[in-house]
Amino acid sequence: MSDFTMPSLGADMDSGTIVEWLVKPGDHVQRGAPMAVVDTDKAAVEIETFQSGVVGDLLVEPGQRVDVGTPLATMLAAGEAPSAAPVSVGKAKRPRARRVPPPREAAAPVPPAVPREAEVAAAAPPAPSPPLRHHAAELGVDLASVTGTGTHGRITRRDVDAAAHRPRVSPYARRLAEELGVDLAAVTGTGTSGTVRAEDVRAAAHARPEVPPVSTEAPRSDRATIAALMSRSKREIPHYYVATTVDMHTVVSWLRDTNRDRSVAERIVPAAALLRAVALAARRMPQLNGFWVDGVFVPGEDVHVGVAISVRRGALVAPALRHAADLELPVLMQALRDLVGRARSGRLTRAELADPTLTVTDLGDQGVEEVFGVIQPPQVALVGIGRLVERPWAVDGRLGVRPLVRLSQSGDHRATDGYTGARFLATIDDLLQHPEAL
Amino acid sequence: MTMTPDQARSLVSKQIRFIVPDADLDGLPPDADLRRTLELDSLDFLEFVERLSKDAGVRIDEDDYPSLATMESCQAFLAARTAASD
Amino acid sequence: MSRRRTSATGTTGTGAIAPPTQHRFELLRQMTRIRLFEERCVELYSATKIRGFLHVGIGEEAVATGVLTVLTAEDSIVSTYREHGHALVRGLSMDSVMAEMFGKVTGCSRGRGGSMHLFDVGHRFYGGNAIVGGGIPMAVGIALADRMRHQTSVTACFFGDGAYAEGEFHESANLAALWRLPLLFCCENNLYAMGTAIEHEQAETDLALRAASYGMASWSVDGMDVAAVEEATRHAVERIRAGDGPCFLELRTYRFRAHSMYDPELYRDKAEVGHWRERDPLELLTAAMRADGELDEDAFEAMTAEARAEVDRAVDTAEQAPFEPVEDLTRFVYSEAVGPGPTRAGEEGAGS
Amino acid sequence: MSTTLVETTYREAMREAMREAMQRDERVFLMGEDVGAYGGCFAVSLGLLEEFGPERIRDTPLSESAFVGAGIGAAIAGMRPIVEIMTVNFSLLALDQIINNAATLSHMSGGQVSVPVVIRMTTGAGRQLAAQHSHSLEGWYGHIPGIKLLAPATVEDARGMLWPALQDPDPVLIFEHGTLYPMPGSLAPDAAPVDISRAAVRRPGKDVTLLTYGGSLPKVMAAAEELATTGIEPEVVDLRVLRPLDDETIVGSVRRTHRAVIVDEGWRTGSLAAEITTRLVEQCFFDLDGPVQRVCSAEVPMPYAKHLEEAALPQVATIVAAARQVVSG
Repeated sequence: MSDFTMPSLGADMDSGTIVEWLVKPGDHVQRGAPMAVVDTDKAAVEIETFQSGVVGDLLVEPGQRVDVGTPLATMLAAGEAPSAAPVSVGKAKRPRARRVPPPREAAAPVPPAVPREAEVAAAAPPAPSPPLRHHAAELGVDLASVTGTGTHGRITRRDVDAAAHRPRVSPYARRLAEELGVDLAAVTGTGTSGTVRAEDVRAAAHARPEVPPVSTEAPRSDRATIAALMSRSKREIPHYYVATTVDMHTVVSWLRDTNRDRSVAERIVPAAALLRAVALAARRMPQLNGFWVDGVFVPGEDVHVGVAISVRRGALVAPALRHAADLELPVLMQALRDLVGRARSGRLTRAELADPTLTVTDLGDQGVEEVFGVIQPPQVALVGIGRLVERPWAVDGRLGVRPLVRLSQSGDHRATDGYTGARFLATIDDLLQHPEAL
Repeated sequence: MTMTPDQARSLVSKQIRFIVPDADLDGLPPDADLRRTLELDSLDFLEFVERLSKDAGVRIDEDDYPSLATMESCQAFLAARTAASD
Repeated sequence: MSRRRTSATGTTGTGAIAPPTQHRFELLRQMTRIRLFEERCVELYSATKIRGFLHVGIGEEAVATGVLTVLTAEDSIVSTYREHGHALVRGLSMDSVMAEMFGKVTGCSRGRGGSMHLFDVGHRFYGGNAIVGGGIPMAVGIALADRMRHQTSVTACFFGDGAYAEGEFHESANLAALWRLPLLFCCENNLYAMGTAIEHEQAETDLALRAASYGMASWSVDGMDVAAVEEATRHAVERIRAGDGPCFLELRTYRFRAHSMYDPELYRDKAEVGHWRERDPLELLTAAMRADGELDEDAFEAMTAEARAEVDRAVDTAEQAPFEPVEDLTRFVYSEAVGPGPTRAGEEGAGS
Repeated sequence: MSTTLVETTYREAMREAMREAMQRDERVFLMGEDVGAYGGCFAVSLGLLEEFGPERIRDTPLSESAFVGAGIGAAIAGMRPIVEIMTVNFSLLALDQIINNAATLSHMSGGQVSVPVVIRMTTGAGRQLAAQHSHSLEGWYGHIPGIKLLAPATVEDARGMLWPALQDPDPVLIFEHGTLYPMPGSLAPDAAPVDISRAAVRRPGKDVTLLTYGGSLPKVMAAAEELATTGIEPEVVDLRVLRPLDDETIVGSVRRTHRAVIVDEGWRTGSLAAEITTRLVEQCFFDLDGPVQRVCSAEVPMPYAKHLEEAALPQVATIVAAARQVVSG
């Protein structure tokens, strides 16, 4: 015995209604014979059997809606006895016109309950008082854009004032403010309707108060903590070292030219150009820009270059120059001066201390020609920069005197290998040969 | 108005003390290299130049940096540069 | 019972010389494979195994079989959405066509085309096409390429009486005739453009007559008699290979089932369907072979059983076959294989 | 090998490109309305019929759907056709073949069928041809995966883009702005093929990025010169490839200048300019120092009268104003 089921007559049909049976229990049917008329939402269609045999019990009544696949009747092989209780048989007479039966009268829509007077009042916040509207107008605040913090959502005077002083800031200006540590609330925008733009932030960054702020209790890395960190690094990190000499002639002469028409405050030092090159190279080689955590390399979410800064009294700190790969050279220079200034005065932000994705230690000013630094765990790379020195150097086959600098890179051999380090230094060297693009 | 050596000395000392508050300037030999003895890195030195040029009201180009190596040379430089503007 | 060669519409030629028995048996086998394959598809669709649109050509088997048995491996085919018969006779495996309808990656179009877009470039089967008449201009282009490279290949394109009203058909007929291209227009006139009877969609319903006005040889053929279809096709293909330009065949046929799986057939009555069922192409051929004493009943039964088994195997393999990994979604938006389309056997890509 | 440059025009550069392609590859042939005896509606194919004969320079009946479909079919069967649709305005009659066949077959056939056809069409307004002959529909076509779009705006690109486009295994549409044909330029006699995947910085700058393509490039360059005299250094980026867009160059430039103006002759709604603005917001939002400006055609059927057409189209003045607005605003 097998089932005759509700067929699917279209991709969008998931149920159907038996309008009328065209067979009755005991009928012999051939494969392809029409069994019943089924109404889907669009039309009434005859459905056929895919097996020959004898109709057993009709399991579904005319008018009953069932899902696709639901057994509608049982089919017996020839000779099997139908079960005792046959379902009532549909109209025997074949309908003359196969028109679609009129849809059942849809239930009259129930009118929504009329909300009582009080409920209506509670829904909308009370209208702002005339004096408040006047105050808002004075400050050029559009009350419709203000959400009230008073009872029932009433707009208060404080809400209006807050809305008046909500600064409109361009996205780039907002990011720059974060990097340069500028408090936006204190910045007056020069853009249309007071919008704060990048130049406003830069101006604010320059007009920093003359008096050095009193050093607050920022986390200072004293000798003990440094010792623990360094020994952990040496213990856990299998260091490899690579180094190269970079001809700084192009950078130095380019800097000299651009600095000539820059105010002293905006002059750019070679160290900044080196940092910029390291940042751009790190962006191109993400495998050096991240952390080794629990045996796996985790790439940094962006390039934050840790700058090793000797703070007075022998302490060392390496805060991050955040998003260094996005900072053009002049902006990076300002960010660097600001970072070093705040590092020396202990006003570093938490993010700057926690987030460097690789570190640069520049001992050039300390007169050392080459330095192979110790990687700051959990980072996987550290770049060492030596002193800028004039040296004899072959240029297109001829001997000349060139400003040179020794670059080194210490790498965590678990994360990368010397080959990567070499490519990294080569990339930095190449970037430094096109200073205008830094 | 040409700057006297004393005026120059106090001016230079003021700028240095701003960058290295605990610098021992009195005991500082006049020909000592300021950058090495006071551990001024390139950024410190840039700030020193910026303040000096603002305070003394004189233009200092990158090519002038060598003449600011020692206290002595600073005094000579400032005297010469302010004399020029008499 | 005398062999009734003449069809209801009086087609060409005198009595066709009876093809050799073995060949007629092969025609019967192909039509049986199509019939059983498509009947199973209807069941699978009702059981929601096949989705989307499904257009079966039950009743039109003689057209696909009669035309494609004449074409060679070097010829090309462009079909339409009612294409299972064309694909199977052309040589696409039942497994690959069924898998395609199950949306599996082993389908002949990696499960991306479904019933209406079967592709097999190895067999020069350049797809179904769900746009009525959409494939016809492309067929013109394939024929143009063959003519420009002095090939004797023929391109056959299938379309219905509905497509005959599309601008694309008229533009293509004129262009093919103008440039004397090796193109065989096969119009499967099953009297209905979905739900519109031909007299409600064509001012002049004699499609062959109108096709002749484009300056190409055109005939109408009894599309239910596979022998007649084969003979007309052979005649047309000879002219085309001889360089006489395109030919047009109006294959008068009829589909016994609805246009697609969701068609209450309000537009025609049962009596008409009953009348055409009396000229079922499979039964016409078996009757003719029996009349000529050429039908080995045991062989016929074995062949039918084998065809049914072939369908069962196709369904089983399709059931187990994997779906295409989602990661491959954007593959082939642009070609991965560099280089020209299929080169003729032995002919290296011309030019640098 | 003489390195002296040859004085030529955009039109002659494209003709030379077709000549060279047909000499180098016998699979290449040209098909379209009046490309043969008439010498091409814009005289681009002048003389080719005499040189290559009617088999390879094929005049077609006015049946865009049929001959574009034929081009697609011939490409499938191994040829490398160049189909010329007289103007983008008539390409609407062939959209079904371009979208449902050319762009779709490779993917829908599971990678079996590739369609190496090149379809060229003249585009754009500015010659008082009124609404039905002045459309800029690059934005429509740029919406369709499966085809590539090129907009040669210089003589060099007109000469160098066709050969790589013919080598591409997928359909490539080339839009030639009608006003560019007479544009003079100098080329090496054996000009090499050019890249067809990157945008080009036509004028480096730092204060604002002016993004444009095709026929608008000359106006944008003029606007850049004018801005430079007022101390604003604009960077001009010529898109060259409208699909796939060269995000790297576009975003890279705006990252440096922090301001963008997009000049697009299409109607603003759903235009290429709209798509590029969205990509800038998605990829360099935190570099934007002001809202992106778009200079597009007025949303009107292009009028015939000159003064009205000029008012409807992007002009040097409106480009300069937009740039100034985003820099100072």
